[in-house]
Amino acid sequence: MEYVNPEGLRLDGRRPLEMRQLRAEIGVVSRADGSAVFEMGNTKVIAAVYGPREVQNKSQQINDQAVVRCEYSMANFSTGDRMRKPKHDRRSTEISLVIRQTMEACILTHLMPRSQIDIFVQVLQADGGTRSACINAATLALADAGIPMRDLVTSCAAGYLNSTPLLDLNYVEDSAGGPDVTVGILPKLDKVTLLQMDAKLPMDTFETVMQLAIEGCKAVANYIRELLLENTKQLEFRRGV
Amino acid sequence: MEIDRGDGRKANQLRPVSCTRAVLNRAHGSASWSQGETKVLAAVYGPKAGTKKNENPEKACFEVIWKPKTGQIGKPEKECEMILKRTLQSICILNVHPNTTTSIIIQVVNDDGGLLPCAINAACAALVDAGIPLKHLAVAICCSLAKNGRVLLDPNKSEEQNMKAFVYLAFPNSIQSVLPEGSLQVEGEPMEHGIITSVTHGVMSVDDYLLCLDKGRAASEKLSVFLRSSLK
Amino acid sequence: MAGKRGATPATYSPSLTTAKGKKKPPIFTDDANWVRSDGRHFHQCRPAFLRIATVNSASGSAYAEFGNTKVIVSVFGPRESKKAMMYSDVGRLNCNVSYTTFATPSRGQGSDNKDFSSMLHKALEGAIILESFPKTTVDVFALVLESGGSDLPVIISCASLALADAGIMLYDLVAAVSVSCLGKNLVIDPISEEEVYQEGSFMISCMPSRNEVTQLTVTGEWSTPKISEAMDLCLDACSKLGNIMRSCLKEPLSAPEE
Amino acid sequence: MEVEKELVTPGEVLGLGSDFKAGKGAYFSPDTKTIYASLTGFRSIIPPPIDATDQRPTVEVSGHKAHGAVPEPGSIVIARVTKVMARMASADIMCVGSKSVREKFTGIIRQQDVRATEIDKVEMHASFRPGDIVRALVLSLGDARAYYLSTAKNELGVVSAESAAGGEMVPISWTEMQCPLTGQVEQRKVAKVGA
Amino acid sequence: MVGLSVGEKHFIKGGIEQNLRTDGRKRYTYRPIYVETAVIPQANGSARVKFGATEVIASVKAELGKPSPSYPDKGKVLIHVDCSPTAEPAFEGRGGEELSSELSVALQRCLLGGKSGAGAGIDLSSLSIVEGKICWDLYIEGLVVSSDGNLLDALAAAIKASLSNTALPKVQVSSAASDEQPEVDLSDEEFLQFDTCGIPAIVTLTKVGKHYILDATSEEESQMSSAVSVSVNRQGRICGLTKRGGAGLNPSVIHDMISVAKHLSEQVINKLDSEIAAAEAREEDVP
Amino acid sequence: MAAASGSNLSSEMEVDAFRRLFPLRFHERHLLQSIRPDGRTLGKARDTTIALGAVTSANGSALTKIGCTTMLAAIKLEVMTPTAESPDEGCIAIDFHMPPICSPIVRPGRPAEAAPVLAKQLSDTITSSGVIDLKELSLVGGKAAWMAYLDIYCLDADGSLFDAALLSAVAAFSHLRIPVVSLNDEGRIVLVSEDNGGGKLEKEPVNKEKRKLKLDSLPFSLTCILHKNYILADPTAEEESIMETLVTVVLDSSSQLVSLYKPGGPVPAHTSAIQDCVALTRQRLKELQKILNGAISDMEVD
Repeated sequence: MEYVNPEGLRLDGRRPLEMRQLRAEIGVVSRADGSAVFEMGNTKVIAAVYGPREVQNKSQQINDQAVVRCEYSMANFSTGDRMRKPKHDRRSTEISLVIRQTMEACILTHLMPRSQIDIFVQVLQADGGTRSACINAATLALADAGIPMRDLVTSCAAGYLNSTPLLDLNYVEDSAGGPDVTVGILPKLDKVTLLQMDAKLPMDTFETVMQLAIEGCKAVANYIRELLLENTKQLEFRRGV
Repeated sequence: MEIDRGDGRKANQLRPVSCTRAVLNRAHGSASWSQGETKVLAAVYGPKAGTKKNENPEKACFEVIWKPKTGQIGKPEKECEMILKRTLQSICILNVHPNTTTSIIIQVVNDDGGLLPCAINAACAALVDAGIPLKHLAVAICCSLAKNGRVLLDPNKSEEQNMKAFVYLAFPNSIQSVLPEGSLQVEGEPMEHGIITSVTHGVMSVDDYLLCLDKGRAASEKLSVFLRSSLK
Repeated sequence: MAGKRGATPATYSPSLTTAKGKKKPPIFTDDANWVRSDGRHFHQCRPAFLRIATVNSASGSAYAEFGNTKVIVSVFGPRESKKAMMYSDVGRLNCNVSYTTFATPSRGQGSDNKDFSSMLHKALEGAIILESFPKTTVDVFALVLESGGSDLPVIISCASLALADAGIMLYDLVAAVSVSCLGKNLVIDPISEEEVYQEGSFMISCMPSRNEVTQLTVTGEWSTPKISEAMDLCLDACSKLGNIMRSCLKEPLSAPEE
Repeated sequence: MEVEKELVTPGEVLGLGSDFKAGKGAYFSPDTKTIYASLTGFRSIIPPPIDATDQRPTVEVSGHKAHGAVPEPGSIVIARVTKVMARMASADIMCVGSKSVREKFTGIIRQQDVRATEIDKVEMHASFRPGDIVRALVLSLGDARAYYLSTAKNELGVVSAESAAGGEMVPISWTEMQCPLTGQVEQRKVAKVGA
Repeated sequence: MVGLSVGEKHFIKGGIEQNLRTDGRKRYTYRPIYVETAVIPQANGSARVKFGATEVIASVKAELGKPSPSYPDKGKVLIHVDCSPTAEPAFEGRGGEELSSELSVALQRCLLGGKSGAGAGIDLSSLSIVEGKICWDLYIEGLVVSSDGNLLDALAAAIKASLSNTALPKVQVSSAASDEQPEVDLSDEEFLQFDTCGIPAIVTLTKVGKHYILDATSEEESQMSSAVSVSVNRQGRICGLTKRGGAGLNPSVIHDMISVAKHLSEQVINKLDSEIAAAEAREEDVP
Repeated sequence: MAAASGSNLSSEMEVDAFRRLFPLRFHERHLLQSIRPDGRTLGKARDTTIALGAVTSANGSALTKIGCTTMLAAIKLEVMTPTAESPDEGCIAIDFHMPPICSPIVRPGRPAEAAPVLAKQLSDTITSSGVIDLKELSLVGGKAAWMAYLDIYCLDADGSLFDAALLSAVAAFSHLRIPVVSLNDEGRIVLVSEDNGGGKLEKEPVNKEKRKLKLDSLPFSLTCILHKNYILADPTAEEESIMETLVTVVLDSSSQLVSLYKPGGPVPAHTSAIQDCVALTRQRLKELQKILNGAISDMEVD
């Protein structure tokens, strides 16, 4: 299977270092405190944030900071095959945990003690890189909900096929069995908060692939920052200030 | 009339018994008990605070979890859990730690016949190791009935399967009582002749069952001597 | 010789020798004088056998037998709500319907009417004076012993009898009847064969003496006049069923206390 | 004066709202202005008390076993204490009035409801022990999990208790009970046994 | 659920009495309806419908399957609804299961007609390819993204829109004679479009106090005494009816509600068809 | 006796409240005069009735009531391909269900934990008692045999569930009728409907007429409670919950001991107690056989 043809184009016509088209929308779920849709190419994810609100079961309550809870679920029509997605299979529990830990690191939880923040992420269309799209959507939703954060968290994935590093893999490239490096960074503080890789990679190629993924995250960060500025301008305009 | 058993044992000769205590460091009490090839590991956690849903808060309550060697927990495991729980409840002093739960985990290491008696012995040893107050110890034995009416003690798996019937019995262990006139008399029968638990498999006549009872009692003397020496 | 412990082998039930590819059994022709397979004419319900206080360990219970449809309902409570429940100063109703494995001809079919529990809940909710037992819950559990057709209406009527037997305060009893539409004619209280070939179904549960409808479900294509015809047919069947239920409730009381 | 006994079932009309008042086992439906029965039993009419302003007789349904007893505010209950904590004791309500309940209800006695005098110096462990039988008054429906009980009257409190030695203790004062076997005195909030 | 103070409850009820609801609508006016088709590229047909703040997505997937023995000449249609926790925190984990199964059953009752499939909005026999051997199985999946009341009507509209957007590949049956599985090849150029004029629209009338309202928000739904959902098709025939809510209803009230629903359904069906046509048009110029 | 000194308290409390608060004392006062709260003597079992053929859609069914404890057993026959190592033997799958209607303790979500234990006990007892000869369930050696699904439902749980369940299973087996079947061309077993029994038959039916199962040693059981030196036969649920030592003796019609089941319990069972229990069971065996034969005879009549 030839993922990069001789002219250097990938299956879906992108350059190896080119990201899929980003599209995002804020405030799609009116009843949620904060919500956002994030699209990376065909992968489409919707995230909603409820909170900070009263803790449901007192046993989980922490009295000096907020409890962050997350649930990741996939729509039945999100992937090609139509198999019914049970809510709590191992994969979705693992991804919920990853998203929760990543977001918990960047939310200033000590400002909202004894409260609870719920992040719900629903995958509408899965075409590879769902984990990164979920984190970007969650960041946007948290920003829309006005929850204090150290910095935005943006995430992107990169791979290595036919001995060329590829940025932002789609489903076909993702399931090609090659290595898949998912990176999540705090762009302003320039810190890596999430790094996941499966399969084997020599150290130096890993360096380049990770660097490529970090570039991807920075590009996503710029897009998100512009979007938030645009959104705030509109809010200001609507308030007629 | 000598019956040659597969492994050359006599009719009422038990398989080699070994008991090691405190095998797990995280458990409050633990013991591994093996009779011949059948080996069971028992661990005791507790007494922990709080009682389960519809348990009586005035008495200590026991929870038994039976882990089979392979496969998930099915109906046979649930039955063994219930029998073990009732047996252990009858030998422990319940009103010392009210409103607490003690959980006993039984892990079957290998099953070569007489699994339930081996588990009961292992659980008793683990309870002693955990320092749970007990009225007396329980000693369990399996007696099987051959086609010709002879009683064979402590059969292994193959013997158990092609015997006419077999019965698992649990007795209180015999006590060297301080009182002069021998062990406690309860309406004319020595105390340790009362059966705590009896589960039979296969059809037998009533007199065969009584015969098994006497043979089992005799064997339980030997076992309780072994138990007392191993616990010192 | 112990019973099979592993997965029981795949089995199938030897069904009657039905000729292959028969379209629809001819008995459902559209002419008027056609008689149903069990001899009833269109607007005649099956004989109803009702008895209360059948389960001793329940606060209230009832047994209903409409032809081959046999149902037992027991009511527990009002008792403490589950811990997870929030405080509510109005009583709570909790319903559950389950089938026995031998209720339906083929073994597994019992599980495909999961929504009966929520339908039963909606049918009974309007008839119970919930304010009379604040903060507590009344549990209504139904077990279908044999499924002979129009199971849900029988469950609803039997459940309202069990509630009355348990001494729960009710606005009124609840009687339920269903009608199937086969070709042009409306067939009341259908048996399972008729239900399989119905073009539409109309199930209503109502409070007979207060003349109020608590639950109504219609499937298939109906014109408005046909709906009102079916509605009147069902309402008067419900009032007849209501009287049978009332006599069943009064019978143990009027007889000298045994 | 009892009208001849007539059996009614829930939903049957008992009378018009204008000439009857709805008693126990009956309810008044505002939109149809009639009184319906809500229980199965015998219809009985109670003449109005002479001095009452509203001269309408009350109609009620009686004779049929009402649903199992449910604790309501103001009813006297008998409960068994299960757990005693620093600020409250939890108990399982066994009987409401004289009728036993089919399944237990949970009640709690808060520190401030144990006795009427100097309520903040109440020592819970000196008032109740797990296993005691207590007669108490239902203060309110309480919260989602338990009813709020009170033993703040003389005839409320521990009615029967078992001593450490297992004997049935005898009350000797309103704060002490003595074990007949060992003579040991234990502290309890004792209920004054009625004359 | 929605925590409403007593004052708010009176405000809502009073508003409905005077035919002026909290958001300014009359009793029988809909919230702004927005339809977008082909939102899920991988599905055969999909649509996203917004009724004011309520937003649902429906997708249709067609697969080849074997018809059921009792109805050899008909295809199969399965409807399943899922409530995403994004709509409400209570739908987290297993919370949303009860509501989604209730919605699935109500939709099946209103769109698929009786067990024999007669009078169904979707003509099942048009799904059959080789009688008794192969037919189309339509898997219709609904997802509630944001819930602000009136979910059933929104889902029905979304299903109607997604079916009109569905494209079933043309089917040639190559070896027709042989008895077992005949091979079938799907051409991926020309598609046969689905005729959706027969599909009914669901109109839910929510009774609050004495009056009924249309397209109720979740606050208004929390005040409802009962609600009747009537599914009416273009010819004005009733294809399904479900009464929800606890309180009893007088039969005459039900007849009145059915006639009102019938009268309103024409207005709704036309509005929906125009929205779907607009969405299809929008879809053409932005591929 | 401790109860006497507490009399000032219990005298003014109603019997019903006293029974709920001090159940053990309440029962022991009755045992002093060797009667039980429901008026029975210690060794007497509750009145038992058996109704055969309660479920029309099953091949064999029975409804049994011992006092208030009610059990409904139904057997459905399905065709299976027998296993390689026992080609000419059918098979029995026994399952015991406690639906939420039978007792307040069972909730729809959480099944009672006694149900799997009883199911295992029942299948052990029925298979080891040899009441059914599996060879009778064979149809076509190696190719087809009967699989008997025996499902027992507890409709009302008021003590000694095992006795009522075993009695209903035995009654269901004695009511079982194996239908007339034949092998059709595709190798599937299909029912031959009675009316066209004589009509054209592609295959001659495998077994001629609707035959009964040959049942030899029928097992019957009695559960007793050991409390101090009393033996209470056929306990109710309340007695079982207070005095926890249960002994279940199962004898078959040729009075062989099928099973003696004593799962622990505070009171140890001495040999004399065991013999008394076996004697009570023998006497109970005769009663149950009479009731079962009565039920079978009046079923043959109608």
